[in-house]
Amino acid sequence: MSDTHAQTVSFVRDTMLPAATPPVREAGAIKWLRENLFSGPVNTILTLLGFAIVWFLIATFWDWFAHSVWNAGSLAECRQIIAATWGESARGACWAVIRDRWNQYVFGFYPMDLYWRPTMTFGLLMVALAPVLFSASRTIRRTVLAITAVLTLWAMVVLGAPAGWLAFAAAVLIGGFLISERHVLWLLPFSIVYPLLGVWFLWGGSLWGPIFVLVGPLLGWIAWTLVSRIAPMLGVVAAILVTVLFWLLYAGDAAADAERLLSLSIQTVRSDRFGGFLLSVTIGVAGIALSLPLGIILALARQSDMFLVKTLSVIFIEFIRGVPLITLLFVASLLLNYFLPPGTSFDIILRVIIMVTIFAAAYMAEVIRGGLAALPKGQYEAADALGLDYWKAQRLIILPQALKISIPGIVSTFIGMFKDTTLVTFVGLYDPLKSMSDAVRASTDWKGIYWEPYIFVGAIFFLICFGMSRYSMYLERRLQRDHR
Amino acid sequence: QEGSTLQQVQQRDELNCGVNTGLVGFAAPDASGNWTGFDIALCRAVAAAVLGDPNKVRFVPTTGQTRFTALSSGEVDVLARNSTWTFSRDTDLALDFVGVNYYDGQGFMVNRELGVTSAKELDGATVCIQTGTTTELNLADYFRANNLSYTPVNIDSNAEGEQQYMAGACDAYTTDVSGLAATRAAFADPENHIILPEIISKEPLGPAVRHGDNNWGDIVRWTLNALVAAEEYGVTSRNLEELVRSSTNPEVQRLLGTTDDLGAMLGLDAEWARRAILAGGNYGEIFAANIGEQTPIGLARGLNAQWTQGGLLYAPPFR
Amino acid sequence: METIERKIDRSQMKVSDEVAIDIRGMNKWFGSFHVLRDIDLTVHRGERIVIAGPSGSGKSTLIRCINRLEEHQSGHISVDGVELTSDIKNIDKVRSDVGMVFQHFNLFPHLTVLENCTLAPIWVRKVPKKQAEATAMRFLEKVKIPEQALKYPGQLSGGQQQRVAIARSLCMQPKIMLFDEPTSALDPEMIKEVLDTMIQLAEEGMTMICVTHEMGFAQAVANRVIFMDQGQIVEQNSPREFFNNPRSERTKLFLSQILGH
Amino acid sequence: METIERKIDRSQMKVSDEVAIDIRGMNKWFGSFHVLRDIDLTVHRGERIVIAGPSGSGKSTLIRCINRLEEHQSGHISVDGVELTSDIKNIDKVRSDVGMVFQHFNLFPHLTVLENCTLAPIWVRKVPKKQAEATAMRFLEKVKIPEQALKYPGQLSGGQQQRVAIARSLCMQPKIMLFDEPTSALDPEMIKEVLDTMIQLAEEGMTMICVTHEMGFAQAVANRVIFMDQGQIVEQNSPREFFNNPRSERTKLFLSQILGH
Amino acid sequence: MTDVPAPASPPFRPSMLIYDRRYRSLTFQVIVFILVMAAAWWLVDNTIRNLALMGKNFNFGFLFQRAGYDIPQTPIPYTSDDTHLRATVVGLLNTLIVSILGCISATILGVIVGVARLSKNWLFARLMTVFVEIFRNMPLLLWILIVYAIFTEILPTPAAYRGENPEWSMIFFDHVALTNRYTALPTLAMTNDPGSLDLGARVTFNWATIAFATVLIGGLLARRAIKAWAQRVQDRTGDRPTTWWINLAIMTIPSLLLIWHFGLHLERPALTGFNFTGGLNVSNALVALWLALTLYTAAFIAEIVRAGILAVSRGQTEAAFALGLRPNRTMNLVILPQALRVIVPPLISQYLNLMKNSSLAIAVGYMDLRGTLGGTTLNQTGRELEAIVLMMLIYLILSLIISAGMNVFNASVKLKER
Ligand SMILES: Nc1ncnc2c1ncn2[C@@H]1O[C@H](COP(=O)(O)OP(=O)(O)OP(=O)(O)O)[C@@H](O)[C@H]1O
Ligand SMILES: Nc1ncnc2c1ncn2[C@@H]1O[C@H](COP(=O)(O)OP(=O)(O)OP(=O)(O)O)[C@@H](O)[C@H]1O
Ligand SMILES: [Mg+2]
Ligand SMILES: [Mg+2]
Repeated sequence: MSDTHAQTVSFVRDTMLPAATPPVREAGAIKWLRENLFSGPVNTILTLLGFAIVWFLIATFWDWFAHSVWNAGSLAECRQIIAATWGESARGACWAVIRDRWNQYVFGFYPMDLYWRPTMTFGLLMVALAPVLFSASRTIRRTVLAITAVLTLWAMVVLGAPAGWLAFAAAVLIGGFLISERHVLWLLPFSIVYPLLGVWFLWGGSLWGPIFVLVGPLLGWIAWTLVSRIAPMLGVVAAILVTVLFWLLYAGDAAADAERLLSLSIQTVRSDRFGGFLLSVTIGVAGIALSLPLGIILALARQSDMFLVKTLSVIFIEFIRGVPLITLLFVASLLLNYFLPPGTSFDIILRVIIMVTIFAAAYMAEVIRGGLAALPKGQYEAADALGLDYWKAQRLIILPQALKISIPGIVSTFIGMFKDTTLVTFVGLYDPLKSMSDAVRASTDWKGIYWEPYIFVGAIFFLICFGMSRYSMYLERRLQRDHR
Repeated sequence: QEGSTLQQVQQRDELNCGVNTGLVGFAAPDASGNWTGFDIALCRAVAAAVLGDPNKVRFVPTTGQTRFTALSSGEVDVLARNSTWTFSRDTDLALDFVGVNYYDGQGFMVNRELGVTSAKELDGATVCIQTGTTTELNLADYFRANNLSYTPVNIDSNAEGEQQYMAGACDAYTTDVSGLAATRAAFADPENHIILPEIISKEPLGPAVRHGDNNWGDIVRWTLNALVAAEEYGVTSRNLEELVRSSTNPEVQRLLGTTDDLGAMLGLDAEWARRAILAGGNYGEIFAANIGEQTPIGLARGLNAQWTQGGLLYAPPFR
Repeated sequence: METIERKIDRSQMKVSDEVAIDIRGMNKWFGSFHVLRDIDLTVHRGERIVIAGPSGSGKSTLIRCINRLEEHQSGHISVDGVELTSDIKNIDKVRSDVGMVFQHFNLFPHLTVLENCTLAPIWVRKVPKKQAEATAMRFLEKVKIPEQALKYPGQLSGGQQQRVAIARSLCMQPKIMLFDEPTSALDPEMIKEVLDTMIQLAEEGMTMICVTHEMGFAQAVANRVIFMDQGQIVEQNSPREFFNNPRSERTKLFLSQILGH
Repeated sequence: METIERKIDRSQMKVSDEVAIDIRGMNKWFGSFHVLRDIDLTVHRGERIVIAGPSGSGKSTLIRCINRLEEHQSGHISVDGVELTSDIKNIDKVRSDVGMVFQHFNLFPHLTVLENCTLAPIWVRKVPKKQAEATAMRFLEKVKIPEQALKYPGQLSGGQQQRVAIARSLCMQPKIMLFDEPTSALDPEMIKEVLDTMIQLAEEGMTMICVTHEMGFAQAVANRVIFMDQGQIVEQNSPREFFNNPRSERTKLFLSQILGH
Repeated sequence: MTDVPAPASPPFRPSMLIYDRRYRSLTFQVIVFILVMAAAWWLVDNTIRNLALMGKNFNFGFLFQRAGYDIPQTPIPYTSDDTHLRATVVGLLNTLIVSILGCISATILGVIVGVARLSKNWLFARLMTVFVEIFRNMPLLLWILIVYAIFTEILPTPAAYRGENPEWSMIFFDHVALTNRYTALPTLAMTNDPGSLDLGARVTFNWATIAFATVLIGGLLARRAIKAWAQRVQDRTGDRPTTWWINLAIMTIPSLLLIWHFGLHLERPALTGFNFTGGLNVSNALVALWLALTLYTAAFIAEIVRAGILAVSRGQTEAAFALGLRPNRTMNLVILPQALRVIVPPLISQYLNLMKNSSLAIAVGYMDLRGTLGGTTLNQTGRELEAIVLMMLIYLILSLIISAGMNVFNASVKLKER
């Protein structure tokens, strides 16, 4: 027994060993298979089960898919073709219905000669989104904008857009592309006016309406700058008040007067012409755009230390989250008219958008609240110590960070909301999933067609929702990396 | 509330008409969104009478749930959505049914293979039924009264009902006979389905307006009556111009506004009925064009023939 | 310690007679817990005060009261002649005169170093952006990290971050600087660079109140050391007296613990 | 450093000739990355070995191989005469003989301190609960926190948590203890209390392998210091020799960095 | 050193309403309050005026009128002669039935899928990922419609079971028939019927049911006692006695005795006339809705479970392994208790979603609360204001109950921290 054992093992390495390659017991593929599929009895069973499932799915659906018919005028014709080509008892998919009713699925009952308008609106949406969504990566932005520009212009030409509008769209798309190459944030003003432009393009009518809607917040901003010298919080109240009052009392008449002076109108398309994916996307995009700011306000209110404000927002949020969306849609279609002054009745799509917005905003508020709560208290204190007031601190310090943290939650709320736009079928709107498919099936040609419309609509929803969720994951990773 | 419904409609220069979301023959949009059908024609006639243009109509698709609210809240000016005129709807729901444009009754459709020839043989059957309609109540009453049992399969739209029925998920499909006929007409094998002889209810379908604005009610009522009377007097959209010039029948003259300005009593001009008839023809023409025997729907006039032909259509005198 | 002592040019560090901060009979409660008891403290312009004391003794709370991150419930605090009440104008005035550096830096992670420094001048003082950036660069140079201006805080080491935090405060051109244990979240290698920056500030005559356990810094720079315990000022003295000749028992105990290992 | 040196009673710390751990020609890869290269190491009962080396040199991986938290791909490891293969019985045997303390404590947050300590004895050694609790209390007393027994880990300071982690390992009555940077996640004030506990263990003759950067501890307690770099043992020696007379260039470089400031 | 809190406030000046932090927040709240009150008053006033204009009133009397319609699935006795109130209760019970069934099955499926996604088996993990992504990214309504369509289109009509050589035959030893209308299940029948307990309002419970429930609960209590006993033995000796066979006996033997006593046997459904009778016909509307809700919600739950397990840091497993705990014990003693804390709150909000989503029952004609009160009743009586308000209230109360449950759970498992 000794304490000097160490001396006996004293050791110095003179030459460093080089790295060696790991021992290869089996060939690469077999090793992979063994490790990932057959690493034990349970795993082997699972693998076999998995193969069985895959095989079952393929066996069941393969010939149905393989025997697809793309070109036919009716279901009967489809069946004839299938019987003629693959034999009497063959089953096959009749995608011809999508081809035949493509326009209806995409544009609903929108006037055919104006199809270019929604197309253009959607194309410009990408430009408006560029500074908000694609600001993270130049490559992505470049790809998205370039593809959008080409596709939109091509589609507009095909759909017979007038030359003037074609030039306009080309100018915006190409201009947007060039500007975004230089400084993407310069597109922000376009993003801000886009909602109103979009409304005008889709519904048509006089441009003065949107212009005067825009004047409201402008006046509100003036009121805010004036009043917030006294107290910022009152400034906000004043701004909202001025804006709302202007909208309620003056905007309509002013727009009508202006229209009389100088007509800036394009053909009006009424809400009942909206349907299919145009309807879903319109409700979805509007709901998304409106629910985010509302959600932020609700979240801030819920975080506020003012008891009344907090209580009100808690009640509101919990109430909305406690009832199914479908009941809110019922409120929109059945009850809203009770709550408004007698004789007012406004567009059902608008009512639905309001309800969907409120619904999404309540969820959004909770998501953002999570983001706010995740911020260390030090951020608030540092902002305070630098002399920033509440609103500036929120705007410059807190919200940018909280929103970034909340991106996954926000996007999944969006996805949920977009999926929920299919529920408008229950208030008589022509959503692509049920109402539109029912309408297609009601015609003699396509009576009895069942799976194809569902699969088609489902696939489109999947593409959009899956794309959104993947993009948000990408964005999240990117933002995490960015500031490290 | 500013002004009467008539004023509002004229100011808007458009008639809001509540219709079915899709029932071929009565009201359905085609692939490009143009509405056609028996109920649609009535809306167009009213629009023509009031606004001078049968195309100044906005069709508001309403579901079974939303139809009456849409009317009472003012979202639509007139509801022409094959709705049954019942006591409680007329009174409790504060609606005014201004007439009947189609006398219907509830019936059953079954597959010929079942070998059923009478509704009395349906004991224990599964019956498909659209939720939220009077048919639901009639069905319950009928089976109770006859001491039969049944299982309802509630469905949400006509298209869904057809699907269920065709797949055999229900033995019988019940709705108004007109609807059954329309549905059957669209089948690939109509001959394999029979509509049972029992008509278990009276279903007078007609346009409704809000309680309280009697003048507007009159306009819709008399537009409908004008269409019916026009058929009775042989006024069609084709011979109308000629009759205006040449007709000596005082009733026709009053109807067409060549004598006695009846239109003024409604707050309209003298030619209102002419325009209404020109919009889609008289009642008979509308019937024939949308649901008559020449159409895929293939309904016989039956109860909906003129009283002179043994039917129930009977327009009060224009005087 | 020697190194610090040597470098400092005490001649520059004049204390004027003007009162910068005046605290009188100030009390503060958290709920029913009495954190600060009857605090009386006068700080003159140019003074460098170090506050020490065991954990939980109320040091942080005291300096956070000075720029109203915490509200006191009785007594008076006036900063540069402005009395701190709940009047927003006064609070704003005081806050733009008083800079604060936190233990955990509290930089804004979503802004670059430069943006961190220019944010408050631009939005609070309404300085034009160009000018704010020029000032910020000047102070970043002073804290010796101008080359990091375009990086994000997350990309810097702790010491660099704390120096940015100091620069950020300085950009508001404060008359008084508060430090709340600015070095205690730092790895040992980085403490020195931050202390150096603070010493430089002291040399330029900035009025400073600093909560710290860096006794070397206190000995070298402070012209007064305040010892707090249980919410009260137990002892205050010149650093030399304080360290060599502590009078209260509690101070002695504290010093033995701090300097013990 | 002096304090530590003084306290230790080296006479107690005997090294026997029995071999506790024997590692021969051991290699390990992560995918195609060669982390451990040809490791040969024999540890005798009662030895206290400190492993040092730059980050990423494979220190953690090495000691994790010893209780099979990582699998080695070639060579042999035997612990207390039991060869580590993928045989579960052997692994169980080794794991219940070898205690391990992690950098981040890895206490079970949903169990009280006492439950943390009794969990493994009850479920692995099948010790009656009473007895397990008695043992646990003995070890908690040894690490000087018997009064915290009923608290949850989240309620303790880092140093206390690490001492609980040590007690938890000891409750399994291990013959060998592995430590993976037990103090590097701790605040400076708490390092000492954990080191004290470890010294106490060493004095009682526990066989220990400890990855640490606390060179004071190494000098005071270890009877062998092993320096690793790039997955290899570069130098091993008695602490005195190692610190005063490092022979390899890499060791010198490393020591100069570590002791530099 | 006094401890007297005596904060005196400075004298009040009107300008403080805006400049003073304390009063300013008061001012703001008063403004908000006035605005909210004004808005509320505006809404109520509009409603009153609208009601007057339409000649309606706000009155729940309609609930006590005759409903007049039939409901396919009635958990409590109901005929078309009953009141709308009873129809509402039937609807509510139907909502609860599909919600509870859905929650149970979605949890089971979700846990399996979530764990399988973490499996080392490449193929299986990928399959589960595909499942999750497909179901999460398409509207629930689509799934309801598709599942329902599969039932109606693929399963046979009851007629297919008719005749000497039927096209389809019943499964489970001729006890269960799958049709495109319903699944015909056998019912339990008794030779010694002990009669029923009448709870009033025509709600009855068979004594046999009560007996079985008692035995079941007793069995569960006994199991707990045995578990506690096993724990005590383990505490004392260190060895845990094997208890599964005692448990098995306790859970089965009393039930078997009861079955024997009541002469309980299965009564097979038989095809008479148009349909199967004599059994329990579970309508496809329920099954399809339940299945769609299950699949859709399971996809979300799987993600929650996966995240919950991943949230328990790898260090926990390692520490347990280092202590010599075997993997299954590690799972039970270390991973699961921690993962549950992470999993349960979002899990419960999924339950909430499922309950709310069950209102899509309308798409398949399942008569839930939405279908009765918010559907036919609303439609027949024209009381949309009352019906919708009542319906929302009921949903809200259900939600609040579920979230209250969640809060209780959260409070009970909250990790103690400093
Ligand atoms: N917001 C708060 N609410 C309630 N008690 C608080 C709050 N902030 C601090 N305290 C308590 O007030 C006492 C003084 O806290 P303070 O942070 O001022 O101590 P300190 O001297 O700075 O200690 P340290 O050296 O640990 O930073 C402590 O007991 C603390 O627990
Ligand atoms: N599970 C793993 N998979 C792949 N590489 C790993 C894994 N664990 C560790 N490594 C890599 O193996 C190398 C050695 O890691 P190890 O943790 O043993 O280093 P270390 O000497 O303990 O370093 P430190 O002082 O930072 O703890 C590192 O390069 C590390 O990135
Ligand atoms: Mg402090
Ligand atoms: Mg390590």
